Amino acid sequence: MQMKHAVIAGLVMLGASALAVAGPSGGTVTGKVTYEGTPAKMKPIDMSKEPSCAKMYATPQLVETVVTGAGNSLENVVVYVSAGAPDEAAPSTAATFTQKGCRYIPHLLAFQVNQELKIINDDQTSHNIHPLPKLNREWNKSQPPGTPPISEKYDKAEFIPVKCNVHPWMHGTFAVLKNSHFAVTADGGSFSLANLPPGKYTITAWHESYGDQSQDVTISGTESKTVNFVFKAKPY
Amino acid sequence: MATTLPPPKPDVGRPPERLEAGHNGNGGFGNLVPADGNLRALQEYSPPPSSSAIWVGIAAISMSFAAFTSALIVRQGSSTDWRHITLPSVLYLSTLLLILSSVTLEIARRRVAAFMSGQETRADVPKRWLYATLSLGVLFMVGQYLAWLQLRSQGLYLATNPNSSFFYLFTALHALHVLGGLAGLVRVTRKFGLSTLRRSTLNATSYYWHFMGVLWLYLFFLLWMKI
Amino acid sequence: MAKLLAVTIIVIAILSAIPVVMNTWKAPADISTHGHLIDNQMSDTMVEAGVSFLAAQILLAIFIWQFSSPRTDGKVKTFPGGAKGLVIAAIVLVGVEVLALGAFGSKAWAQVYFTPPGVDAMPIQVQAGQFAFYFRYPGPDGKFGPLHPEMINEGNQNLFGLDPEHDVDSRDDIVTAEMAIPVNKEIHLLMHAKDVSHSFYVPALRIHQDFVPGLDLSLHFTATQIGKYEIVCSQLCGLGHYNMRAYLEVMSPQDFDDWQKKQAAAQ
Amino acid sequence: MHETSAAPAPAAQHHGPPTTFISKHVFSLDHKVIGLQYYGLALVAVFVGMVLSWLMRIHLGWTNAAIPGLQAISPNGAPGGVITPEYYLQLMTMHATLMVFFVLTTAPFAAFGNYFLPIQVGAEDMPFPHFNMMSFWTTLTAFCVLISAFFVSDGPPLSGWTAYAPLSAIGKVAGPGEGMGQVIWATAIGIFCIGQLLGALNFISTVLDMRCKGMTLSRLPITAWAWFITSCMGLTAFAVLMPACILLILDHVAGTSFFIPSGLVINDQLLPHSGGSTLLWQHLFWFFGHPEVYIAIVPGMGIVTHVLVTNMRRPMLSTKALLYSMWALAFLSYMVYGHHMFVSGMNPFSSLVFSFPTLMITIPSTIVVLLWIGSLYGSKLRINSASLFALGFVSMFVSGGVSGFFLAQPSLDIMLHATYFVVGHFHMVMGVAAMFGIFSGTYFWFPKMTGRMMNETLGKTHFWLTFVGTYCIFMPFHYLGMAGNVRRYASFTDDYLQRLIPLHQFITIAALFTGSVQLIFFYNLIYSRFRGPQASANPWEGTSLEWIMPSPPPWNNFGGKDPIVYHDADQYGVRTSTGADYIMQNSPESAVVVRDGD
Repeated sequence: MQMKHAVIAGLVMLGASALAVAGPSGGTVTGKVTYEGTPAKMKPIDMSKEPSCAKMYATPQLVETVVTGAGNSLENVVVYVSAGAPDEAAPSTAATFTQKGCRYIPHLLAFQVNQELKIINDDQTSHNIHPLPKLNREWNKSQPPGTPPISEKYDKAEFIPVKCNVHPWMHGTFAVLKNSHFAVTADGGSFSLANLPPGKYTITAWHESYGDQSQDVTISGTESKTVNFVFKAKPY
Repeated sequence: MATTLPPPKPDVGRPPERLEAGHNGNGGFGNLVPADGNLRALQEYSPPPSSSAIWVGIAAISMSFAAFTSALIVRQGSSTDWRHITLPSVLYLSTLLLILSSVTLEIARRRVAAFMSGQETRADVPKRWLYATLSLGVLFMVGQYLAWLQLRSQGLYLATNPNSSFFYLFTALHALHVLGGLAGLVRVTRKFGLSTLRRSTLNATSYYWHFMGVLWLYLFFLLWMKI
Repeated sequence: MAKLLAVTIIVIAILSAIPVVMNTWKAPADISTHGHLIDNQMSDTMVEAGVSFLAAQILLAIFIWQFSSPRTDGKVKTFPGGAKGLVIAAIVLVGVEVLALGAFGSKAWAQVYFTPPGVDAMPIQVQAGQFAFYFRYPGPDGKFGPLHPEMINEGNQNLFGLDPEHDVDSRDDIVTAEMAIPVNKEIHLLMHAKDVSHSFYVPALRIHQDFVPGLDLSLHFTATQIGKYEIVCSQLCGLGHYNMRAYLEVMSPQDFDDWQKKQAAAQ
Repeated sequence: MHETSAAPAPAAQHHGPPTTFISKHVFSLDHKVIGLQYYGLALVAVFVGMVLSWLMRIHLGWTNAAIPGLQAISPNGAPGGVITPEYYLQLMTMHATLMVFFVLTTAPFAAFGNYFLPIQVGAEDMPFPHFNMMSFWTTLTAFCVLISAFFVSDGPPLSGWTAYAPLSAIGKVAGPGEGMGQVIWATAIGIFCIGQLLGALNFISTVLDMRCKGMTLSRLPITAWAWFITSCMGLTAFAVLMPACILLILDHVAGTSFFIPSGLVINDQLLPHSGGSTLLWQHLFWFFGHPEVYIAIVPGMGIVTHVLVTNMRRPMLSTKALLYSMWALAFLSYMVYGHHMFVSGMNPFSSLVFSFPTLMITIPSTIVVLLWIGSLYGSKLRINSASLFALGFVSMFVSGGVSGFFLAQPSLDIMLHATYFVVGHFHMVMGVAAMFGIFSGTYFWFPKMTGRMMNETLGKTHFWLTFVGTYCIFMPFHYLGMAGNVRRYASFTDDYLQRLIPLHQFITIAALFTGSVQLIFFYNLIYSRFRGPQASANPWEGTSLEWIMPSPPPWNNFGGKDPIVYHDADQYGVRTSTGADYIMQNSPESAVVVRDGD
């Protein structure tokens, strides 16, 4: 089994390099992430403690641990190639994580190992960024208003919960991934992973409350495959 | 209303022997002098003796252990996780050893005194008693170590539960202080050999050693009662 | 030089007293039923302390002024009555003063801490955590659901660690971030610390009590003025200490019921 | 009998004359050198502490101000030069720890005490010179360990010098610096305790056993008494703080739960501790903490009295009353520590029990103040830098003392607890007053310690600016407190605090000003050390034994022969055959007292 994987990986790598030369073609995996059952009711956030943020919203914001859309679609799900694709060097562009109105934008930020992570404070109040990794180095920094962006990197793939120590309701996630074949579902829950060289892949979908699911898919040529994920929603 | 000064009183102040202490060289409260009466050449300069220091030290140590005691009581009062643990039996033995060592030390002191006043002529008699005390002290330490092993074999470590925490803490700290006492005894024995032993040094060391015994009895009782 | 010192001391003493007398920087006005006791005690103490302060400084200044100039005669004088007079004065005057202060002060203290809450006092639980207060109302059933610390999850706003799935009592509990109370109604505040020591300090309410982790304390008070006030933490609790606060909304009973309904709906 | 048979021995000496540079200036057994070493340590510590307080004040006055160059020093603590909340708290913790332990404890007690206690009792040295040397080097180690906290990844602890558990006990989850930083802090303080215990041991036995012929207890100068009382307090207080630190360290590194109760949740994680007691730390800490306040101030009282008596040319109205008051303060300081915990969740009844002895403390304090003021009456006051600072001390002590009336009462503590009122109180009575004592002592004893006079003009300038400046800083603290301004806030976001910010800005400016004024003092120290005019043996015409020896004193103080004492140190305002108005303690002559002769 291991052997087989290794061989496949090797082949894929060859193919990948070949294709890279050939240009951006290859297979695509598209799909939709949905849930069944009744998800927990998203509670409103009372920001009265931080008036400078509270006054930015007419109606209270809701927590984002489970964000659903039309047709039982599920948002904020990372869909990525967990096996079959080679590790890739980080792109030069930075992934930006903004604190605005005492929320994290985006709530879930996916980026690659060793890719630069840029954290910006758009608020009038001082924030604290405290990611809680298990594998990577833990740090805990405050960012007063008007100070330069914080720049960090993670050198191991991991899903890292992020919190602000000053504002307990501020919670987000860093999805640190090994390769560039990933997508985060938005409204509608649909995703698409393009430019997959021919090969056998394991596609994994991860959700912060509902855990993860995996499916294998084999791509040959430039075909487009469809993979759907259905999570079980819990009322509490 | 003019007050007048008291007339100068040159002679009040120190007790006379303190005066000698100041002027008879290294011999505060009398040096150990061999029976032949010839004081060996002084090995080192050293300040006049301070007889109170040892009591000050003892006071400080007592204070610390009082603090630890209050910690123990408060901790037990506040806690929900206080389980009884049986003390390692070897402790009873080491306690006995420590008491014995105090006795031998007292005898050693008597012998030294006798030797100084010339009633005792053989220098090795007091020495023997000093060595006896030393070895008993060392044995006590071994006993403590065995006790730790015994506790560990029961799977009780420092952080296992509050009682074990306090047990290790108390025994360790007491052992640390006993080490100091042992060092003192070694020093006394050495100085005795060089016959530059000052009686105040001997007294201080033995008071400290007896205090170690008393302290251990107290801690032992405390642990036995609370744990 | 010495005369200048004398003058300086007196000027400083008087300047220091002015803001106190003028009450330039006021504490928030008292809105509690017991606060006036504390305020009176405060002003009594201020008078006694102020008098001793001014007296001592001015006396010091006068003597410096008077006895610093080099005098030709080699004589020094002794304060009339010598030390005995001063010592007795100190013991008697100050002794009486502090005893009086202590006695009266104890009354105010007793008012806050030695009286049990009334039977119809309204229970509210406050939980202090790094770095926010959260409040829990028992809801219609009047019962607080049990706490499960291991279930606390700030991400989905399960701030108290409630388990509505299994605990029926928890289902109607109302959790809020600001504290609303009806005016002129006694509140029985049950204090719970989530992580470290915090403090519940409401200057306007003349209420101040630390949260002790592992030890749930309680307070009771009655607010007499409708309005919005601040609850702040005064026990160093970490990096966000300065930002740890909540608002206290004192409402008319009617408004309070509406507020409670609104919150219940939002849960 | 055997002494007679003994060969004539050399005179008693604690240690031979220092031969090498090392044995003379570095690892010296000489109590005088050790005293100076302590003084140097205090100077370094006070300078660092002052700079830290500047940073704090700037942040409090102008929260979002970027401080140039600070980012280079602490990239995480001050991104873009703006101090973060945690960095503020870390600065605060280090400021307090440095000032309380390494300045207010070392300078007036360890530094001056080491230098002058053996001299004033007429001894050649302390009974245990090696302990004495160890005492300093242990303290220095503690200092280095503490400073090293700045250089660990998360920086120093942010839990304040009181290090309340569980914040200080649960490790890095509690916030930056609460991991390694807090362990370093506790270790440093533990080491410091050892150093001070060794010191106290020496001090006490010096007074008990080393007094020269004729130096009865009743003839001890008031400074010697002050240091003796202080060391008695230190002995008991530090002996309690050390166990507390040991327990705290164990909670950190060994996973025990002495101070950590069950069911604490941080970052949604349940902590693996159970059963500990939060209040235990507070009890242990404050049992040390309150006496520590008096450890800081009592030597100052002694020094100031010594300086005043010498410059008033008359004894105190009653040295005995003063002495008994100081003993009373020392004794009461152990019965009152609970007043730090009125609203900490103690049984409210015990708050009342603690409040009465606390109020009682005002009685001995008042006696002391009245004695100082009363003794001024009819004196022939000499104005110099030393006496100016001594008088400033009295004024400060009064100003800081009266706020004790408020804080002693639980009912008022409801309003004032943990507000700037408290900060103002202890900064005035313990911080500034003690500093004034140190300054006074420095100007007074500098000639003896260095053989050169300090520059009076600079000294007086230093006094005037400092005196006015400190009042400008610390008086407003009380107003802030009465307005309910909570302390230990990195910035003031609460609505009811907004109107107080201008006052904070005023304080900040005053602090920057007063702080920079201290440079005059530093300059004066260094300049006078090398360029100052030669000092005579007894420039101030004092009576105590330090003035009978040349300035600076030889390594063995009295040149190998103990002095003999005939008087107490209060023989001022007399007329002697030589027409002097004072009699040295070691002069056998008696004199007619001409106090109120008319």
